[in-house]
Amino acid sequence: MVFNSITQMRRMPIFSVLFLVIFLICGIFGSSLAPLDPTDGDLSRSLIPPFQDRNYPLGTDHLGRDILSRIICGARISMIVCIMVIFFAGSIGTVLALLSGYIGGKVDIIIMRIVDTMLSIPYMMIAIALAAILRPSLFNIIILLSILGWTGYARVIRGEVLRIKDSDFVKLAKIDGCSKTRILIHHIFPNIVNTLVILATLQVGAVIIIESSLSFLGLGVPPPAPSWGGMLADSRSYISNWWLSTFPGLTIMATVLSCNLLGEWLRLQMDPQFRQK
Amino acid sequence: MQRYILKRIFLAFVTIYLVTTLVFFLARITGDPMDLIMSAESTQKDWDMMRHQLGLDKPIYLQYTDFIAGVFIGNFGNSLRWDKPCLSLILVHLPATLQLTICALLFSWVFGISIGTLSAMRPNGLMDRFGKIFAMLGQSMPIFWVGILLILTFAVRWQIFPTSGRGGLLNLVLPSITLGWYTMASMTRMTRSSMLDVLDMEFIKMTRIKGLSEVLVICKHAFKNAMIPILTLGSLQVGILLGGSVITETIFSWPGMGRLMVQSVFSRDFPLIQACVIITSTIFITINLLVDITYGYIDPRIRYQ
Amino acid sequence: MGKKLLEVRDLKTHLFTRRGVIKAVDGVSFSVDKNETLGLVGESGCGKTITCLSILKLLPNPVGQIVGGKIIFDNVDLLSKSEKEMRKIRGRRISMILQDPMTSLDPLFTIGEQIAEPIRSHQNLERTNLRKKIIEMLKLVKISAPEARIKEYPFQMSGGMRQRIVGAIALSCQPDLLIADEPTTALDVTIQAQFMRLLKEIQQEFNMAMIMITHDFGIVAKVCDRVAVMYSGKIVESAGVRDLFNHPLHPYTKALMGALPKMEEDMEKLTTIDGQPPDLGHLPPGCNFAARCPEVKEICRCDSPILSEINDGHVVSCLRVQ
Amino acid sequence: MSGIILEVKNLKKYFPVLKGLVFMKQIGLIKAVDDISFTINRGETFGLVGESGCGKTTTAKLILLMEKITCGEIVFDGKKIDQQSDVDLIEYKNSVKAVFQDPYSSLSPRMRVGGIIAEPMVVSKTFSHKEIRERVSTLLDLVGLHPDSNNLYPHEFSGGQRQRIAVARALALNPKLIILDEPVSALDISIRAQIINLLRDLQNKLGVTYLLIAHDLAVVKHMSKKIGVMYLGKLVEVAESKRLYRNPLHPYTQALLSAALPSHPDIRQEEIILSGEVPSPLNPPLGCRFHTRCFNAEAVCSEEEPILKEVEENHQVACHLIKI
Repeated sequence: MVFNSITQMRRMPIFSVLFLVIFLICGIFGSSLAPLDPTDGDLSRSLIPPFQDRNYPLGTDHLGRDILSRIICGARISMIVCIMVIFFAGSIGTVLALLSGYIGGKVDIIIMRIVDTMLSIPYMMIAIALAAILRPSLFNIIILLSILGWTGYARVIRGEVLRIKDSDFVKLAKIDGCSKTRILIHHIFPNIVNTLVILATLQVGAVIIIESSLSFLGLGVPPPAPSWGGMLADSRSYISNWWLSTFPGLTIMATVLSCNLLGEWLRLQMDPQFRQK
Repeated sequence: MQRYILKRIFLAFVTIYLVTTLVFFLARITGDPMDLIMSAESTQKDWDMMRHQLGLDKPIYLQYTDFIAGVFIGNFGNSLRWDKPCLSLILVHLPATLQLTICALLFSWVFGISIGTLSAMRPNGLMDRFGKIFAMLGQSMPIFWVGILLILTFAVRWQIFPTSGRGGLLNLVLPSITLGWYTMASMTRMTRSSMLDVLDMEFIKMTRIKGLSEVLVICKHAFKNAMIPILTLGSLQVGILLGGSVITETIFSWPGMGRLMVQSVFSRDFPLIQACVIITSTIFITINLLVDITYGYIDPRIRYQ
Repeated sequence: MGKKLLEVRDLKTHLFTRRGVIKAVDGVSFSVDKNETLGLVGESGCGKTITCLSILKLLPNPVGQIVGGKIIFDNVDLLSKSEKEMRKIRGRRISMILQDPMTSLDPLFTIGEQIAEPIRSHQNLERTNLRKKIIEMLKLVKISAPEARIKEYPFQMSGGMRQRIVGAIALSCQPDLLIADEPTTALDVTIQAQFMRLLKEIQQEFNMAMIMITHDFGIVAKVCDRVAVMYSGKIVESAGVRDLFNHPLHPYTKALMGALPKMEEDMEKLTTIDGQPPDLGHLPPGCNFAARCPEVKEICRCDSPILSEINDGHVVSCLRVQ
Repeated sequence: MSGIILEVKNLKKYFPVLKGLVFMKQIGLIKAVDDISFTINRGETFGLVGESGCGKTTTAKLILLMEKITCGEIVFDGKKIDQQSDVDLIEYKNSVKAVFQDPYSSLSPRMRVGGIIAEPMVVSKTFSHKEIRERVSTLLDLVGLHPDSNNLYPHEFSGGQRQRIAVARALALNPKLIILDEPVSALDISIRAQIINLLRDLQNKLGVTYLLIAHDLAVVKHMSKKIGVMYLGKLVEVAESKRLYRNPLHPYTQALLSAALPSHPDIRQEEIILSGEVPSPLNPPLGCRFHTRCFNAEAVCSEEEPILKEVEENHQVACHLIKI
């Protein structure tokens, strides 16, 4: 990542970055930051509305658990899933895209056919089917989302590789006798890093939404571990107690929004079309 | 043009075949499907019987050919829970899902395209700012939360619309908005950006030099050219909507295929899950095929290829 | 000299971008007589295209704004016209040909339809007459088999043919003024000659005035009657074409002419202009060319020169010459 | 020094045209370069002119071994280039370099200028780090850039400066031949002159040979000693540049020269306006390829293909109507 000057930093979405930092802190230190034990329920204090009891600023759920603490601790699952999925999906997708785009021929046809096939199955359907086969657990959710997530990288980065492969500087490198590996490492890879970063940032939002959707359907990380989607799923039976759904929903939205805004900003900064002119 | 259509149809069939294969192997790659089907307390005898009944005692290649042959004639096997052919079960639930999906699609297209176009006509204007915020928010809200919020305000608090179930037109409103919410946001963005791209092109400048009215410039030239990326996104959105219908139908107790799928997941109804995935994919692929053919009618470069 | 058709007086067009205000056109004045061809010469980014888009009031919205000056066309100030009135002028009285024939036609409509559009919006013609008119236009730009070509799409044609179609569109309502924005830079040499010849013929037939935007003095020498040389948003020199070629006065004009390799003579070295054109967002005081000028004096760095007439019709903006 | 450095003999490049739904089948050949031969003298510039699609860029690609040669041979410095022998090939590749048209696409945006210029030396593995560093600053000086440019990225430079960097890179291994493919046509006039002067100075200083490919006749004439004119994959005329300008023999060359723009309004040369456009290289016309547009074509022109023959010293033409 290279920022040309301070002026480019100017329009950085401060609030998004701030919120994501808080999200990361909650994800890492969640259990020690949370004021109360997120799994500790007490039916005698169930369904306390928010802003009434000082001990439960955002109220309690139907089992009497503190919503604020559950939200703070729920960040961990989302964070772990995001980081791992981005890592796995990103690496698989990038490697396959480089192979596909640079080698071309049969390798390209096979990889792109797999990508097309994966993309022909509606995303949520395949996620649910896989979740059913794999049975819910944190590890399996990561595997599942990685299997699904790499195709996006593969498609976009392959396109980039093809574009770069065709550019004059790669032709000149070939004339100068650079080996294929050298061209891949020194010429092609550095030029797709920007795209990779943008895709990763934009994927965070998608992963959080899918993960919470699966939790919502009861196919995500199993209870009692607090997860944002799971909290919303619980709230359905107590729909008139608005705080049960509103706070976790707002949290998900804020996190995804921050990632999308950051991704959008990065895209504007790094898009070669914007920069070269 | 005929060659182009034939090629597309051929490719669609290849993709459907590959999807079927993928589903078959994904179901088996992670272990024995029997583990999913049988509960912990069943006896060895139950296992063997079930295995034979499902044909899982045959060698894998025979299972595969049987499966493919079955899919080809529309035989997905029997549902374990309802003990009826999967296909007829799905056909019963399909209309409800299609009704919901089409309504959601219409909702998201009508609003998405009009807001996006208006935004692109005056970049950074009032409408554009509103459209941007709207699209950003829309893309950040998980649809199940949108559904809950809508129920909370319009069904519980104000009681304008019913909370759940299928019935009259009123029942359709909240689920359609819920399902179409995300796609509307992405459609707004896509329309805006592809309109902006097109409006930046030289031939649009040329139409203005000709002295054409702004309505003609936008509606005739810009819109037709922007249609291609919009259609591409639109066909991809059908996939998002079909997937999203699972969640929407769960929230609103909508008696469609999505709910059938969730039920079959919880009752470990293995053949039905397979059938659901293959049928939705086939619908999705068919729609992509139709969109591909539409390109030919919009773009002469494809038509005369 | 004929009657003045277009007069641009002290035109200022600024671009309001995120990085600041760019003075793309900064006090430009020139005029075009009836039947005359004016060459507007300069390097990329000197503001020649923005000047012409200002005349048509087709600046990128909302970035480009005309902030001052007058554009008098046929005794009326175009800047006082409403958008609706401007629409009646565009395509009918003033028309324009863009640089790249590959992108200036809409790929999704037949060329017949694209030629029909300006005719339809400016003239009331019934169907058969419209068709006749389109075929007539195609014949005018020397497209063979026009009846068959009507139904074809731009992608089925070569660059030279497309540019002739663009010409047919621009000329379809017999405009009084045609602005040609580097119409031949994207074309091959022999096709370029074909197109230039065609433009000249049509100009004579229609009694049309023309503004030829170009960076090439060769084109100026071939087709223009008068020339205005632009540098960083200002006109630095303007004269009749022979006058300018025989006695270039501004150091920029001289350098630019020396920088072109010539077919007719053998030269050892080309004159070069050191450095780069200035950033129009942050112009230094004094003459814009001072930093690159081979004949620069102390005064050039602090005082801005103004355009002043040296000979009959030969104006120059240089402190040294004045 | 004199003598021939590069000889191209009967060079051909045909691209197959494929069509088919699943199984591709060949339906024709595009004869991009069809049997051309020429020689380039050491230390001189050979200019190749022609309109787009005439095969001049394909010729350059063949000499740079970027495309497989269909037929014909390249003799460099007295040695026939055999695409099989690795040792020869490396030596050939080190002595033939290129500069392309687009200064934006020819420098990797993620590499520092120093790295870009040094790359050929790094790849050849015959230089130490210190040598490379010294050579890079020598080269930067040679092309007129500040030595500190070393650490900057390409986007910090303008088009003309980028083209200087590209030239420096091409010079890194002291090549004998540099192929200049439209080196100035993407640049502004004032910058164009800078680069043209630079290239000429470098030739005088280093004795390097150029193969200049361009469509701008004035530039080619200014830079080259000898010029070859191409039309639709064929060389139609080869001559010394002054002679070609004064006495063009092939009708296509005559039309090309007459279409070139004058440098003064008082120069009014006779205008030959060719009708029509260049035919497609897939199914080129039989006989002389130019006969469909030629203004004095005769019956023989559409029947028999003319061959390139010497009509006077250092002047070859492929036209039936030129009698020796």
